[in-house]
Amino acid sequence: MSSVVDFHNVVAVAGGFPVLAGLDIEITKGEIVQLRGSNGAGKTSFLRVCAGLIPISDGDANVLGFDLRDDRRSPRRYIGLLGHDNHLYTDLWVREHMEFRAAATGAEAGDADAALRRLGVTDRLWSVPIERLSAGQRRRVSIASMLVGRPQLWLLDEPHAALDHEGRELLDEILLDAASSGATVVFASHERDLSTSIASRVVTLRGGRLSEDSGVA
Amino acid sequence: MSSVVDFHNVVAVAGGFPVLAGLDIEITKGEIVQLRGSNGAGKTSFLRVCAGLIPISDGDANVLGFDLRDDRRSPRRYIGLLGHDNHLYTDLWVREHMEFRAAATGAEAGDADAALRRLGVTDRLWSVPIERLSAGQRRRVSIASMLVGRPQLWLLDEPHAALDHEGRELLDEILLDAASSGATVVFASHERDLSTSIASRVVTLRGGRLSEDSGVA
Amino acid sequence: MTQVPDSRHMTATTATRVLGTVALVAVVLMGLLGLVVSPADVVQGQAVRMLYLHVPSIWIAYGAFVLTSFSSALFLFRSRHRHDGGRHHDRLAGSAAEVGVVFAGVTLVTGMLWGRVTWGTYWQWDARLTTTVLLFVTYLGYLALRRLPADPVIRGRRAAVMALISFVNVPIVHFSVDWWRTLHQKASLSVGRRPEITGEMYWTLLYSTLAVTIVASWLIVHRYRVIRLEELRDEEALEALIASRLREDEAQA
Amino acid sequence: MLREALLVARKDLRVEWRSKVTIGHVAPLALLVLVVFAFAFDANAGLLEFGAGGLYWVAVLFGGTLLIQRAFDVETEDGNFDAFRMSAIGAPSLFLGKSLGVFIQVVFLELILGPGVVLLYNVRIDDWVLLLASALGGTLAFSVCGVLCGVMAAGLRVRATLLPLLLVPVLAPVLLAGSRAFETAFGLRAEAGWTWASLMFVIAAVHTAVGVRAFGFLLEEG
Amino acid sequence: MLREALLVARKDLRVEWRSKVTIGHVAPLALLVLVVFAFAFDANAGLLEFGAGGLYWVAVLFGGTLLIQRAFDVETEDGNFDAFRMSAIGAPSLFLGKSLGVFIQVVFLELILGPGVVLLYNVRIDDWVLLLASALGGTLAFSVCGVLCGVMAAGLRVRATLLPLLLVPVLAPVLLAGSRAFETAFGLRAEAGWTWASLMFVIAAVHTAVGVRAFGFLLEEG
Ligand code: HEM
Ligand SMILES: Nc1ncnc2c1ncn2[C@@H]1O[C@H](COP(=O)(O)OP(=O)(O)OP(=O)(O)O)[C@@H](O)[C@H]1O
Ligand SMILES: Nc1ncnc2c1ncn2[C@@H]1O[C@H](COP(=O)(O)OP(=O)(O)OP(=O)(O)O)[C@@H](O)[C@H]1O
Ligand SMILES: [Mg+2]
Ligand SMILES: [Mg+2]
Repeated sequence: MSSVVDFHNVVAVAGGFPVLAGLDIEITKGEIVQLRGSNGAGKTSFLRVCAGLIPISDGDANVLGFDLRDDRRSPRRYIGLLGHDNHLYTDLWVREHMEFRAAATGAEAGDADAALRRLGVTDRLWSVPIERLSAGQRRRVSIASMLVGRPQLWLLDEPHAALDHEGRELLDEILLDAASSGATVVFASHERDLSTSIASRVVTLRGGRLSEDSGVA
Repeated sequence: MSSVVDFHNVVAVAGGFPVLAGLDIEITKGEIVQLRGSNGAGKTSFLRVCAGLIPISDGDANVLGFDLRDDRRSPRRYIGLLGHDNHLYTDLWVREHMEFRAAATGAEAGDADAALRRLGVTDRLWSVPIERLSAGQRRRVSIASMLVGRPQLWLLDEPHAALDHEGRELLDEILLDAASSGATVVFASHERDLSTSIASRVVTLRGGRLSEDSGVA
Repeated sequence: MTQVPDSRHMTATTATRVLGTVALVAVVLMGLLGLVVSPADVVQGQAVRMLYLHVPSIWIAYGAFVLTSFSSALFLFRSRHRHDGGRHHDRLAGSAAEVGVVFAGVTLVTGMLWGRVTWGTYWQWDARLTTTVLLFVTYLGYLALRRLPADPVIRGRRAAVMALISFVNVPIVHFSVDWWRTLHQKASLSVGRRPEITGEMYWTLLYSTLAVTIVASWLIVHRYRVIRLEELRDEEALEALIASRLREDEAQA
Repeated sequence: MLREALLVARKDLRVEWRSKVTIGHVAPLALLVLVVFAFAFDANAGLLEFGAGGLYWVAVLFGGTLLIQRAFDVETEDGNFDAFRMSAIGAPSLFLGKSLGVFIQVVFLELILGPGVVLLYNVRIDDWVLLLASALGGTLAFSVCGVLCGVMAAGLRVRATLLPLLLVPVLAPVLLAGSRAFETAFGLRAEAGWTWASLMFVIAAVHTAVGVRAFGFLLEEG
Repeated sequence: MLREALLVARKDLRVEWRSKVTIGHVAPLALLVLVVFAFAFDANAGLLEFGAGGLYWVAVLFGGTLLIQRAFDVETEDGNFDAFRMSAIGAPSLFLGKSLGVFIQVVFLELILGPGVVLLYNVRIDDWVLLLASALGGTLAFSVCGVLCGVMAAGLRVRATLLPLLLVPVLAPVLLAGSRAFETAFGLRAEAGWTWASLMFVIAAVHTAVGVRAFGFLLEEG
């Protein structure tokens, strides 16, 4: 299988701090990788480096075949990123937001509706300004906007936070589906038991480096 | 034991929507209550009503002996609220932030340091601008600012989100300590297994009302 | 079958219908007096007829703003023990401010038209004109605050404080002609001074003031009721919403 | 590219439509600015008439800066700038779309400011064609420069203060050209108003070219 | 109460110290505004000298509005307004503390603007005492009015545009009085500058009284 993320001794610096301090990791197509590590271990930083948001200052990094030292923008088209924040246009209605996201990635308006339904966002909420949604409802809309873009690489930072039990199951299902249809999933999560359910591999970071790796399943 | 939160048929409206739709609940001193319920059930709203941030439009609500219809400001002095957001001055250094919070609640600067240590925020981070902290590190600082105020009523909205395993254990310990020294704790959480560990009572909301209540332990 | 409208849901009552009729008659009479009966001015010619709308309007606006401030003060400091939590004061403040803004607008427009005729320009940078425009915008800001989505009581409190702050501009407008050298007319009618205009003009002006007052009261009453109805509608919608929220959840369970 | 740019512009206008900031706050505010200047000059009529062209553009600059601020706040508020940077839409389209959205809102603002200036400052319009052409050129230049500076300040904690600091010097030539062109259009000076007007189009064109090429770089950060 | 107010003010100044917004952005910006006026008026020296008093206060108003915006953004940015509202510190102290913090920053701004006006607009100071007294009064009035309006707009999504809309009309009398007092101090008019100066102190006192009583109400929000 081809490698989707391929890091060799990557160092990345943000605000004068080495958020990644020489990371080696290779992730291949179709994997579901769970990132672990204590607070400040570098999980968020790793995901952001993969997305090309933080420049690397040393080492080799290759994402979806693009060399991040040359071109950090091109791979983004094929990447979906869910951060600690939701990236929503909080002024817009749920539906309007989804329509924009769908159109921006070349999907149909129908896809947007389907994604919302899949995430269990009920019709009542479609014409409610996002500003008024509860934390979990926002998270669902955010995941739906990601789903509609059909990314090849899913990067999720604690995606389960704020979701209720049903939401977590939905999300797991979606991630499994994505992986089985050839996408690659990397998500950070602190929840132990949950991890075992869907991840095909668990990677632990410590101090901006790899500390444990369960290996490809 | 005296009741700390006493709601009878409380209706609260935000943005034209009944976020609480006739809630009855009584919480007594020293309890640790876990709130549950699916996304949009009204957990956040309940906590914010308790803190006097959302006005009630019908029913009787009594918090720490204050009638919320007459006076929503006075009880706040005795309440600590941790929302989905962290409420930090992100420009300040960790230490400066804590000093301000300590002074504002009449605590000593030493208390602030002790609280930071207790939350496992290492000395290296004390003179780092909060802006640069990772999500979990911020959450810790936020909990530390709450701890330093020694509230009588702790309201926490998904406090475990973003915390790593060690952080969760620390937090549980702190909440147990608080309860055993006479404070009352109400926290919302979606995590099932965790709940069993410290909550003395589990309350489930649905549609802005009480749906299940494990009762006082 | 036509539904008999619930009397609660109408903005008119017999009393206000009478008031409305009186207002209409008064306006017609005012037109007659202003346009036909009163003479043209020696200096200003026919243009002087503008006076009968220009001046009463701003007086009414002042009056409305006084009412706004007064109700706002009551709302802030005297509403705790009212059964409606002071909503009445708040509604009154809001409707008076709306009507005040409208009449301040009328003064501005008539003033500009008048200016075009007598000064040859629509606008002069004269202290009175400038302060009037400021007054107008001040209350636009107040109304913007009232339109924010928030709990009515809380929004009412914010707006009430704003109303108290805003009122400062009213005396400034009124005294601007004394404090600065202006092109604009000095006060010609004021307490303790002999009026500078006389005869039919004087009486027409007084009468127009009365007529405009009636119209303004009629407007305020109606705006008040519309606001009240909106609140009632929201309350009823709320009951329905609560019911539907419960139903939705039962369906889910 | 054009389709995507239109998409972005439409989304921005929709956000505006939902929040009604331009019409509700910025337009009255720009009018207020006109009045405040009159205060500052102690209502010296001749002076104001002479300065009308300049004051118009100062008011546009002021109101427009708020609009640009808002256009980028919308992109960065829910957490950070990442979503905008991750956008599947290409950088040139983002730039053009944002500029178009801002352009339309500024035009709207000017539709209110224009009559305001004419009425309040008592100006007489000699040359309508020059007036409209220079208004168009100035607005175009303003929008593209604004979006370029806007993205540089976007997402920073200090954006509210940094944006005007970047924007004002960049726009100073536009302000100057706009004022001179308007003064000619008002018949206050016999100078070559058209030269000034074309200068603004040139500025707009240059910044558009820069924006289309460089917006991708500007999106990067950290 | 005083202790708590000082605490709040100190915290605000510390935030300023860490982010250096006043010194880094607002002060240069205010100077820029002065330069822009010079542009807009085509450097007509007599005119600028005459308008110097007014322009000074316009620049203070402009820069000060940004400072107030910032003072409340700091309170509301990490999520929402709740922490400020939950604060263990009493509402009057919050009001006084915030006002004090803003006051000190505006004074700082004026220390830069003042010499700027003198140099750029070539004014001559006749009456130092009046000048300083009216600067003090105007700044006090500005700070308290600003904090009052600031809290009304705080935490709202439309705050950046609502704040100036509320603030400018409320401050117009201060602007006016300040300009007239300065003109007297510059020897440009013989009028009673002291009356204007005292007017500003009165405005400051009235708004302080309102703020101390009403700030608690203003903190509440739906
Ligand atoms: C846009 C332009 C104008 C505005 C905003 C304006 C505003 C006002 C205001 C606010 C008042 C009420 C003063 C008070 O009693 O407090 C007033 C009164 C008056 N205005 Fe105007 N005005 C304008 C133009 C004019 C013009 C062009 C004329 C005629 C030459 C004029 C003649 C008068 C007269 C005669 C009064 C009555 C003064 C008195 O008896 O108190 N106004 N105007
Ligand atoms: N300001 C508002 N205007 C309108 N509706 C609101 C507002 N705030 C909350 N709601 C609605 O009220 C319901 C309850 O929201 P609340 O935030 O209390 O849920 P929650 O139980 O905390 O959910 P979550 O687990 O997702 O955090 C949601 O359906 C939400 O859309
Ligand atoms: N912009 C920055 N400037 C300085 N240090 C930073 C910056 N961003 C992150 N850091 C530091 O880098 C380390 C790694 O941060 P990161 O956000 O990647 O952690 P994380 O593993 O996601 O933690 P969490 O579980 O708390 O989310 C932290 O110690 C943080 O303080
Ligand atoms: Mg993280
Ligand atoms: Mg919640």
